[in-house]
Amino acid sequence: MSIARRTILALALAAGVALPAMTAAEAETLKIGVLATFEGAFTVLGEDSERGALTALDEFAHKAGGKDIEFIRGSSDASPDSAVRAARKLVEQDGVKILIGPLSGDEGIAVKEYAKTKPDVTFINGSSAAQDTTFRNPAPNFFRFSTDGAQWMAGLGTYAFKDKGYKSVAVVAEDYSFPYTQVFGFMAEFCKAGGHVPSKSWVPIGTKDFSSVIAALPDKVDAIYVALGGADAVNFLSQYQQAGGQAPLIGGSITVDQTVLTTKGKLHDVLIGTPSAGPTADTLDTPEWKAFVDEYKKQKGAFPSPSLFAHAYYVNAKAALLALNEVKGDLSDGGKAYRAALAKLSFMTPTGKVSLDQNREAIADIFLTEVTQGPDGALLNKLVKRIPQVNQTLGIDEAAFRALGTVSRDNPRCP
Amino acid sequence: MASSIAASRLQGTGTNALELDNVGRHFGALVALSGITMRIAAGARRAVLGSNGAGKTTLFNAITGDFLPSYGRIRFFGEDITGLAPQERIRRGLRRTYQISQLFRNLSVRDSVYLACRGVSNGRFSLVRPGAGDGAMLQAESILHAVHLDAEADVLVGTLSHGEQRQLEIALALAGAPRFILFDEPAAGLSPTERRDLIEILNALPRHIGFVIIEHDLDVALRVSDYVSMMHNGRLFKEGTPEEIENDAEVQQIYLGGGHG
Amino acid sequence: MSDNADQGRQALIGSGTGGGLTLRQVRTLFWLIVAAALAWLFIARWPEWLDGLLISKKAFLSAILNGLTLAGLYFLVASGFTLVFGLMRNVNLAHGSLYLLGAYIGYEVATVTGVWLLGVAAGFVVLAVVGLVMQILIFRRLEGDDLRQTLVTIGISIVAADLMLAVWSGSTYQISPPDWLQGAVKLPFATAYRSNGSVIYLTYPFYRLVVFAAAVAIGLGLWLMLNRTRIGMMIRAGVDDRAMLAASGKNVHLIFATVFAIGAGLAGFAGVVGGSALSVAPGEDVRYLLASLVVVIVGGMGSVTGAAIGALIIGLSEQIGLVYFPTYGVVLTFVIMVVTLSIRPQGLMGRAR
Amino acid sequence: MSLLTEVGSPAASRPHFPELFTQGHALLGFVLLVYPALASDFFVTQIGAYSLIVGLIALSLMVLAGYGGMVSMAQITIAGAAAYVVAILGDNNSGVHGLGWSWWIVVPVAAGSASVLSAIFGWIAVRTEGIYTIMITLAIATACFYFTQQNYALFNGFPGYSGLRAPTVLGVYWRDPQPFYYLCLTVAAIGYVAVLYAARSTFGLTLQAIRDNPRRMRAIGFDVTAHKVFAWWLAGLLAGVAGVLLAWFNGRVSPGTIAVAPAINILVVAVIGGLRHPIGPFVGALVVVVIQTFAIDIVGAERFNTLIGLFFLVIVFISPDGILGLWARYGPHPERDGKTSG
Repeated sequence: MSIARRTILALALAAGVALPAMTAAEAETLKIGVLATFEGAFTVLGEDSERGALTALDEFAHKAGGKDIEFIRGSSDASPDSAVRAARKLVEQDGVKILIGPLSGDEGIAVKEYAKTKPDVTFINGSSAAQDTTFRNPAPNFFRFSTDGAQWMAGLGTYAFKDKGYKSVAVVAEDYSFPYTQVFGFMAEFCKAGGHVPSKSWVPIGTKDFSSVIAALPDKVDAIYVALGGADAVNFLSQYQQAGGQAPLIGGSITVDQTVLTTKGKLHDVLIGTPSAGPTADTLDTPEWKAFVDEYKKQKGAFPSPSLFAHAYYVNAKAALLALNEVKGDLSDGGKAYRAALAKLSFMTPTGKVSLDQNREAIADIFLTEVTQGPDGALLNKLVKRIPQVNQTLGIDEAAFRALGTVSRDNPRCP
Repeated sequence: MASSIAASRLQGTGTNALELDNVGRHFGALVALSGITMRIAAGARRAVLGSNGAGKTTLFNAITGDFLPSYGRIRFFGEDITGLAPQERIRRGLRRTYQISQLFRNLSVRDSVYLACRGVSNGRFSLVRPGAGDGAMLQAESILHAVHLDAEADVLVGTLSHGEQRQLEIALALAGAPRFILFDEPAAGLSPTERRDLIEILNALPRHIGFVIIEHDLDVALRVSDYVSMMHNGRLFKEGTPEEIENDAEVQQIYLGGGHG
Repeated sequence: MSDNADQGRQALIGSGTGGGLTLRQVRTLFWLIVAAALAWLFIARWPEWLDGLLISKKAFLSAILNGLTLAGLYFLVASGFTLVFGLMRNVNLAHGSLYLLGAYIGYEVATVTGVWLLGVAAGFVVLAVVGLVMQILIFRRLEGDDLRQTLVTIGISIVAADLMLAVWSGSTYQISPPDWLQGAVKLPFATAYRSNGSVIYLTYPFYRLVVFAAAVAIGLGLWLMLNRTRIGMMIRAGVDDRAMLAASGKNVHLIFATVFAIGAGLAGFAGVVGGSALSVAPGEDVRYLLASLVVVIVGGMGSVTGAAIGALIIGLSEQIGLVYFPTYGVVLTFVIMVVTLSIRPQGLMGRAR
Repeated sequence: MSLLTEVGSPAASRPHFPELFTQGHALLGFVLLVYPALASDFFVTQIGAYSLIVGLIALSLMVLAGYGGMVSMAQITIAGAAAYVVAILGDNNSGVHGLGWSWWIVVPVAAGSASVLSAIFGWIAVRTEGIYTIMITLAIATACFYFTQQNYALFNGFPGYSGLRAPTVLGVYWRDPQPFYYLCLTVAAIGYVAVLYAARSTFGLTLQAIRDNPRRMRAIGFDVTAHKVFAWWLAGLLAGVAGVLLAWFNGRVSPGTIAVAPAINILVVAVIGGLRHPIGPFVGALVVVVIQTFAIDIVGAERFNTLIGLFFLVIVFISPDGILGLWARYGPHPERDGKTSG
């Protein structure tokens, strides 16, 4: 039958492609996989991530441990399934021994699970920031030199309660794990300080019309904590403004990042003065940060200021290269020595010192910021306070922190 | 279920095959059928004549249950079938053909007739392939022979000529054990030769099978029937033997004169 | 038994004449209840216990008003969809892409010229032309092959989404309506009383009221066009019986092209209007396609009145769901759809075939 | 609706099952059997096994669309349902459910639930006809996607379940590349042969006749609705079994598995391959999986969707019968048979 013959041809072709690709791995060039989101709505973020990783590579002049380093891209569409498929391709087809990525939280958990099945490959996080990637059931070969979503909130709850004097805050957040984590990080401090969160509105991702949600917010709160990203954040903020919302806002890390601040339209009034916290601050004026921004800007299509995705990929890529130098590019023992070097690694990033805890999770500085208008009229995050060396348990004793349980819609509570 | 059908068949012998009592149907304000009363004996062959829009096909649809009459009663071999579902009527031995062929374009002729035979028997549902010795398959072969389609058995229905499709229409109605068939313009679009063939097929049907035939071609209608009903504007207005109708002055004036187009 | 079933069917269609309430009476009763409820909302005090149930009068009224505006937007998108389907039996699964493209074009034109109304006009005109081109280049070639037409629209929507992502990236755009359309208006609904007894009235964004008014106006316009103009009559005849339209020797191609242009143009128009009320971002195409699907399935294929009713039901339930049971609010609209289907497969205003 | 037409092959009366025993099938079988010996692990699982799984899901669509004239967008949803059952009743490491039942209970329950769900979808969808079915099933698929995303009690919401593992039976871990490939191959072959056989069974003929003319089928005594719903049930069984394999393949299941894009993807696969013959979905799956995997090396991933969309458009435009149709038209074809070109 004709159809059968066609199939055979295709299969033979596929198998034929396989053979040369397998022998292509050479001794002199070391390939590192970079997995980010190059398809779908988050493509912009994926591209900025890649710029971050390339900035690190340029800094090392494309060499580490005496070998030429080459990045191979893997693409997901931000869904965990596609992230695992891309990771598999990089590891099993392209034969990378080191993989940097992925971009978003649930992808991170999925790739961590995959990492457990490939003990000889070293996985270094991209920008994904889910707590459980390293906190519960960690993979021994998964490293994260960037901080998680709860860490990013360090200091914000205390700041809102003590400095801003907010006693009662309502929460509006997207209904999935990353915002759960951010709300957790905020509330862990805020509730402990004595604050109350009488209402939490979990809205589905992709909600466009928030006005009903806004109208249903309780009148008697001092502020509203908003953990929304991208278009959802823009919609909420502009509709909050339209509805004449009076209560001040507190922002999640991606609610007031450059993707939202650079939106065309008038969000200035409602955003200025909004406190937030995260792993970077636009007005950080240390020489390390400035040097990093300059280097970053040399990349094709760079934003005026690196996004936190670019920052996270940069930090993780730099860690990967530093550890390679450490082991002189030798991965012949299945990467054992390399992973030992990574675990011990402690280095200066544009945002301060970073080192790992026993779960291979970063301990790094977090920046408390407030939205202001820059001299050119553009909105940016002004540094308010630097919270030094935040660990994954936010300074709480680990057993006590673990007792708080996994993040969810209802955890934590302090009505 | 099977036994009740058999019982109704037994009980039906000797009564009329089809009885219509004051059957009417209207669509909104449009009266399509009005007060039709009709008795057709088992094995009788009736032609229904009338111009387009006289309500002939509507009458068929009411009898087969394609839609329900607005009022009136229909009995089939003594059993009231007014509210029965179409397939229930089929199982009681009622069949019909369609004015515009309703066939399965992408099936072979044999498979089409096989399915029709299967549809009126028990075990309509089977995940097994029919073998050559299958009862329904054997019946299909003999029906194909009866409608002169043996040579075409393995051809796709969609590639049949118009005349062959009309023959297949009849074949589908012969499946199972038909007791009464409604033929809706079986000769439409046929060539003179094909018409002769059709008359032959219809006259060769077993005598216990009665039928009603709607036909514009008087030649066909009068040569296959033994009684004729005339319809006009949804009503019956004249009945008689073929000779009577052929010679009736009023009929000739209203209908044969210039009514049909 | 059969008679009962038949009568039941007739009552549903609306021509039942038997005892009990006639449809007209039911309708009058319905509007009386609505009017009474509205009057009560205008003047009455909101009893305390309702707060527990409905959060607050302000929240409840906002949900209703937002539901209406959203319904207006859905109607604009879905009316074109339903007309195209009714006439051509062609499910245009690229309809959402037309909405999104209209929004982007509206944004560009409004930004470059600085005139919002020009953006709106461009959204309509450009998309009407796009629709025309699609009809002539694609659908006319696949005439009579409904399924292939539908599959082609899937292909178009995939390519269009990707190309729009390439051009406009994943960023969020907001189209600013002109100042005279912005700001809030005070509506005569009392939401609270100050301690001195003075009344606090509900304020509502003026622009959203305009969106709703525009939807109503366009709905009326469509209705008039379909019922009072020659081409409208031909379209309706075509929706009812396509074969008859073809047989009557009318210029079927002209009618198809007109309907497609109007449908696509309305989607583009809705894109600009909606992009001004909310925002423009990738993914909106699928969202509005799904909304149109559900609206049209609930309302009935090919019926503009049905699209209006469907849009009202879906818009209101979406907003009420968002406020009162956010967790499963998104599922609510689909549940409504499935329930409608199981009771009336052809939709509320659709014709049984 | 030429896209949905099935070539009615002659001789239903032949007693055996002749179309299976052809040179082509023998050759295809041989190549598929020795393929793992020639290819790397990656090609064995990520291309080979994955294509077979996607092909199986698309096959369930082909049964509904090609034979039944019902184009469903909900097949990935049905497969996803089976995957969720595997996650809930079997083991997972998401800390929710994971009842840890043995595979020999989990697998039949998963496939069974999927087929029942499919029959329910079918029961809703068959109330409408033709082109409506696409819309209704798309809407149902979306509703299920949202529901799983929002529901934590049963579906663990947005993250879904991870850590699903294939069982170890007879000392073999069935997710290892070679065993998993042969497992998928066996299941796909059974599905393929079953569909090939059933197409010419009484039920298969009935389904095709209903596709061609439901009114006449009613008139010759068939219960059209029941047959259509049964077709949905059968297709659901195929998709359900594929869903179990998909769960083991990915090791996880989440709302993203059953989102709108994957739903459309299955339709794209089936149409690109061709809906006329049960081999079509597998051909389509292989082509799409290969393109999907290697697009990033060739054109860069950014415009991957444009590539696949254009490919789809071209296929729909020039060959309504997909790649199979192209082959029938342009491939070497000595035994070409005039009758089948209708």
